[in-house]
Amino acid sequence: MSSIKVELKQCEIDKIKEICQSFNNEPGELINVLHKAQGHFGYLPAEVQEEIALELKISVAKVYGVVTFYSFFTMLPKGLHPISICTGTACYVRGAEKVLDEFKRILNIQVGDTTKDGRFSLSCLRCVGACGLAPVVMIGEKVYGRVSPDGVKDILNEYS
Amino acid sequence: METIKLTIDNKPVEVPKGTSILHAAKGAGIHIPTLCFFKLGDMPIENRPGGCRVCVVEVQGRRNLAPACVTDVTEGMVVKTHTIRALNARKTVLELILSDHPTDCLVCAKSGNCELQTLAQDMGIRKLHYEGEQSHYREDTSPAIIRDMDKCVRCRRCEMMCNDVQTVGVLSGINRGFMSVVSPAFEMNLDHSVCTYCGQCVAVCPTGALTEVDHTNAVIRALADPSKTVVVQTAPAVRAALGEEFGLKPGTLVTGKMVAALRQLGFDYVFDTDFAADLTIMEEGTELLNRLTQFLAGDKTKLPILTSCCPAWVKFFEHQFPEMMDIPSTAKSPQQMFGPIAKEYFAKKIGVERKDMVVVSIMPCLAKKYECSRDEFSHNGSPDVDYSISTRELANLIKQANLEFDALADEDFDKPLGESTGASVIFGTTGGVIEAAVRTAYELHTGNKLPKVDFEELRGLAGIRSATIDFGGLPINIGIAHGLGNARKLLEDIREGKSTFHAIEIMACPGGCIGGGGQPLHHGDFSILKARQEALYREDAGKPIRKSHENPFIIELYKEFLGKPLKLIYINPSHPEE
Amino acid sequence: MTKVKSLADLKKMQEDLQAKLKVRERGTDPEGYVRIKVAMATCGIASGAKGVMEFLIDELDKRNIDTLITQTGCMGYCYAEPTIEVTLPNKEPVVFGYVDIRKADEIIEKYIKNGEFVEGIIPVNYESIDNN
Amino acid sequence: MHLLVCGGTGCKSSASDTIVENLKAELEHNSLEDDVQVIMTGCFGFCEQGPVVKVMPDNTFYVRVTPGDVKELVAEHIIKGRKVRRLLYENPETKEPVSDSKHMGFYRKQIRVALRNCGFINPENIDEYIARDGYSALAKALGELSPQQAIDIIKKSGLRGRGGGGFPTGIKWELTSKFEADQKYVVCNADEGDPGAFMDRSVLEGDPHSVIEAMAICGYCIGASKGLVYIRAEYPLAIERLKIAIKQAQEYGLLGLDILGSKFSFDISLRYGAGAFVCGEETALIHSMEGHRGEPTVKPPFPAESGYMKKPTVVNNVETYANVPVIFNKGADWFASIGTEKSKGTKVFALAGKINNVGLIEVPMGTSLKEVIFEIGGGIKNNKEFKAVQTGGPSGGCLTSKHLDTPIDYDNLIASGSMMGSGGMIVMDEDDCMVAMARYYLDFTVDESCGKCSPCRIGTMRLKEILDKIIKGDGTMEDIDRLRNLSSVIKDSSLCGLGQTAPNPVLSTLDNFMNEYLAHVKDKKCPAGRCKSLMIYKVIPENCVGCTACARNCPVNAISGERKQTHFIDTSICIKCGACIERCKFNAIVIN
Repeated sequence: MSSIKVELKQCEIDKIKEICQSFNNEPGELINVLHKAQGHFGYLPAEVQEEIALELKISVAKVYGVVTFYSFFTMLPKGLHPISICTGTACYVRGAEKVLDEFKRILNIQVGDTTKDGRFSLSCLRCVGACGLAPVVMIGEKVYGRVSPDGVKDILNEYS
Repeated sequence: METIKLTIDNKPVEVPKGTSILHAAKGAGIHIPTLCFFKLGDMPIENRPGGCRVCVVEVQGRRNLAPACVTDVTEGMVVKTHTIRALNARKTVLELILSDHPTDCLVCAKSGNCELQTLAQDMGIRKLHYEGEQSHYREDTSPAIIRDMDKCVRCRRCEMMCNDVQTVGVLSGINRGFMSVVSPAFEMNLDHSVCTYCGQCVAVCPTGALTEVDHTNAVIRALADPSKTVVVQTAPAVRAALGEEFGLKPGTLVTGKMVAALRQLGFDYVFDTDFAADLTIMEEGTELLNRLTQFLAGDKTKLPILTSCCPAWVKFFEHQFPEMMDIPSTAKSPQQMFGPIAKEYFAKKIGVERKDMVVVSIMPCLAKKYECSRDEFSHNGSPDVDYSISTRELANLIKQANLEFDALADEDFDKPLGESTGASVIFGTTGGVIEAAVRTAYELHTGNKLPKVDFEELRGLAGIRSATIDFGGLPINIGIAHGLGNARKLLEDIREGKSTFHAIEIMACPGGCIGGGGQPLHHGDFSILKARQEALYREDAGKPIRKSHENPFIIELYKEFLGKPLKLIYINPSHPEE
Repeated sequence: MTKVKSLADLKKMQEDLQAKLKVRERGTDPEGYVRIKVAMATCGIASGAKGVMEFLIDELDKRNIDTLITQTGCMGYCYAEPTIEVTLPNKEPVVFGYVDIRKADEIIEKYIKNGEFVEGIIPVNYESIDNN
Repeated sequence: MHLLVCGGTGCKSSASDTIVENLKAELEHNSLEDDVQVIMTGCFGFCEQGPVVKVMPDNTFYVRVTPGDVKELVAEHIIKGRKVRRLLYENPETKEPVSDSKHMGFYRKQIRVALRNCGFINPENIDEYIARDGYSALAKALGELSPQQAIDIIKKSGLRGRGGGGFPTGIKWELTSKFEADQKYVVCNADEGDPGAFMDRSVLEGDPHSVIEAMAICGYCIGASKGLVYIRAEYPLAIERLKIAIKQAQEYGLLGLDILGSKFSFDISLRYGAGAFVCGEETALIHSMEGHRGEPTVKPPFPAESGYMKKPTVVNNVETYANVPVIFNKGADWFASIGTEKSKGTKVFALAGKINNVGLIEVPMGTSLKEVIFEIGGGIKNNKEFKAVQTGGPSGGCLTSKHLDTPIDYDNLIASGSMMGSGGMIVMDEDDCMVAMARYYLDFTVDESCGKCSPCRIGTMRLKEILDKIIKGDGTMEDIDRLRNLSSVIKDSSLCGLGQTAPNPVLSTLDNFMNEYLAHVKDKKCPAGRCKSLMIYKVIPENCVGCTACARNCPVNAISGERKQTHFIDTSICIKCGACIERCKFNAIVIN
């Protein structure tokens, strides 16, 4: 997993400690801790994982092993507007691939990347469970249903 | 005991409840191939993730094939291990594993000793029907261990050793699916991690994914350089295991043949790390007595004292218990005591300049490679010990030199650094260092001769052992741990103030150095470790002198060169340049 | 909130609530409230159910129609989201699909005010276990 | 008075539009347009006997209405108030016409058991749940039944796990109840992972209390005081509603210490999934809840003996739990009367793909695929040809028209080469390539394989690679053999359910659509026109007028030709994007 280097400020270390303490520094709560930490930092840089390992008294390797196992966790900050294309079956049979290709073409990035200006990042996700609206695209919390390749440009224009 | 009756390949078998199909079959003379499965001798540790699926067998009435290593037998079970269905699955699975494995067997460090290669041979794989993308990872070279994860078969044995046995926690399964692999956090290099280089991961790796950094070529170059005086030291545990590499029975002592081979290889002086081990006892024993005196005077922080001759163990507590750095002995390890003695004392004696002397050590260990690269063990950029090679590498050197090892006539070590006592020989096994220390400390403390030098109560292979030795009315509590996981338990007791030990011996590897990461692979068979251990005790029993402080050359060394003990300390290393 | 301490407590509570709910569901409420349920599961919200619900709340208030609007879960008609169920006093509940703001306005004006059906009715196509 | 005319796709294709027009004209003719309103509605789910016209408020239900019947309908029913008997629906058993549709509930293919409260109550209000008999099943169990008696009710009902495997729920509970331990756990698997399945999400969003109540009952049965819901982090609304529901239940004392004065205590907390499909497997799920990588371990030991924190644990999915309170309220016999001999009750399906009425449906076990797809689902979108229906997600298979009459239950689906799975049902039409479909699922499995066992980690990758080769047109007949052998070995030797079922999409398409594989391999053609590599774009000279629209829009300048001359596509440059076809107004470009 590619990553970037950061230096944690004292207040950020304190935040991690606070998160860990809210789960009683219980190693079994690692995934809940990671969820909260990612919720706070937006992603999970190595330094955050090291601090969590220290607090929960488990090895960093283990934390990293868990982070890299679950697709929800990321070590790279997402774009200001994270775009997720649903590639669940319903969306797939209704043309999600073409929609994805169009996003890739317009933004000129691959899945997992962020645009150079940091505005958009592109990812795929499993079914969001809105199969009735397939194909579905999520930008941030907003769900766009019945997206066609032609409509991609208009959707992106909402964010410019 | 409750037993279970079943049939395996039409043979009726009766085994205790809780036995796996694999073990039940083995008892019936049926060898089911395995890959990820690994059982570490008598220790309650078994690696059976059921991941490789090479051991699948057909069980009547079961929908799918059963992994023999992790499926317990049940009453009336009918097992078939070589039906066409099982064979096809097993072969296909193996082909799949091979399809994600480099095919550079001819030049692989593990060739000939690779479990995957053997399986492919045994199963008669001649063609890969399923080829495709292979998973690639960055190669990682550290001072002691090379990780080439392209060759990893995800058996997870290394992960088990690193986490469950050693509790070092450097390795973990990372990623998911095709790209999953075992790695340190953030795929960092081992030398940025808290790895102790104990080499137990290397010792259990079935393939060439984890190997030692090979220094044989550097040694060959040094031997070929006429301007260099090349001195070799051999660790105690090597002589009890080297023979296995040449087909000799485990436990065959090959001290004489080994010395002969080293001479044939062209080493100018063949010395013994055992000599330095005697020296260690003098240093560590003296320190123990000093601290005991302070302890008895009321300074309870002075004990326990922990042995410090195992570099993996030293690195372990440096990372994991930094706040307890004043507990271990300050004595250097035998390897690192030998280095300066050779380069400063012996070199002067024979009129060779330090820069023209090369010290090579033969070690059962991979951490020793790292240890001799530590900054504090070099002098103006020149290391005290130049190269440390493992027992396996030595065997390789001997083979390269076209020597028929078995036919070599026994020879003796050179003097003066080749002379040693029985006490130093047993450094190679768990319990040996502390027994050697007790032999010396007892006599120095009480001023009396020991009635009996063998301390059976300190011997054995249990992971944590303890004994109380009567030092002339003063009961001394001794603790012994081998395997870093066991060591951790004793250390945590100390931290919590629960420990009642006065002295503790710790060895990083299960069994001590006889089970070191650089030894011939024992594949988890503890009978091999036991045989090696017995060989060392045999050598000890046969020695005319069995106490370190009685080694005449040690006495001479102090008289001529060192003066009093406590010169060869670990922290703030000072070179004996007087 | 009071704790339900025993079986009898629960039974009593159930009876009270059932009576209330019956009033609501059967529309026999003497007050003559109009009941509206908006399907607010992920699908519905993604299709704009929240906006429709807010619109209904605001507009019915503005137009002085006493209405009880609640949210509910998925009605199962994903193809026709957003969906709402409207129950007029003394009438059977009617489900409308594809309800955007314009349609919501039409439902208020035609169905709620005058009892006139509008396009987009989704016939209930399942059996509820209450009838068994 | 209202006339409701079905505007579902099925009815529309049999002229319901004309019926509406005729009705309006006829009413106007009789000056009734102000009194009688004609409304086109959504699908009645009765396409088999469409077009359907329903008269309100008297609930008269006319079937197979033709535009020619309109005059009579208006004259008889509207004006004279006499029902047109020949158009009334006939009870299939008694052959009697049914005049009031209130008495013809049986035409409805769906029965809502698990979804009984979804879309009915406000999920954020516990009072509404209680008013609908909520928590009375728990009260009954605690007050009147011993744990074993309660287990016996579940056993008798025949309820089987709705998460995929179909293990009998009562037996699972009984096994767990028999193990002695100081602590046991009740786990709800809400990590719904099948792409195209969303029934668990809908239940949690629409009726969270039914799951809470069932978990408490389970806790009473097996002797557990702790419940855990393992829920997908990607379901924020479900999480929110579940949290509210738990809090309300705690405030009412329906969770917590000494529930309803029975000395039984039970509480529930949440654990979040983090995006790993394999965590649907119960041992992987348990490891994930413990904070580990979600890698499965070999069973036995089963969770019933050693589960969460090595304690006896029951793991059931959301839909399974949602059925439990009803079984207590209505009785095991009632529940067992629904469904087939070996599969009792109903099953919720998420109907999606190329189908008109995408939605969440619940039908009795034993309903045929045909009823689900063509009646409830309203048939195939855009009047295309039905090709296949995929059930069971990545673990299931593609079933074809020959399976349409198969009654859906656990065993029949497995016998047909698919499986129940969690209930995703994706319908495919003639435009879907089945080889590409198999590849799609393998892509998913490769992505979601945990990597622990070799057959799944490497084998699924190799399957995908072979499918890729076939899709590219490089496949050989040996590749098809290799697909078969590899699939059977992966099924036979993988560690967990994910690997053991991963080859199903390949095997079922090989079984049912061999002709498509052969077309790709031998003729180098994709019959559905979906596999890009096998497409060749060509200009039909007779149709081309030389308007240059195609050439101007080609992103790679692969099209040449003078104005008003026939154009030409250089296939070595063409990237098969399809832009030319979209722009061509003369149908002069085709794909071969």
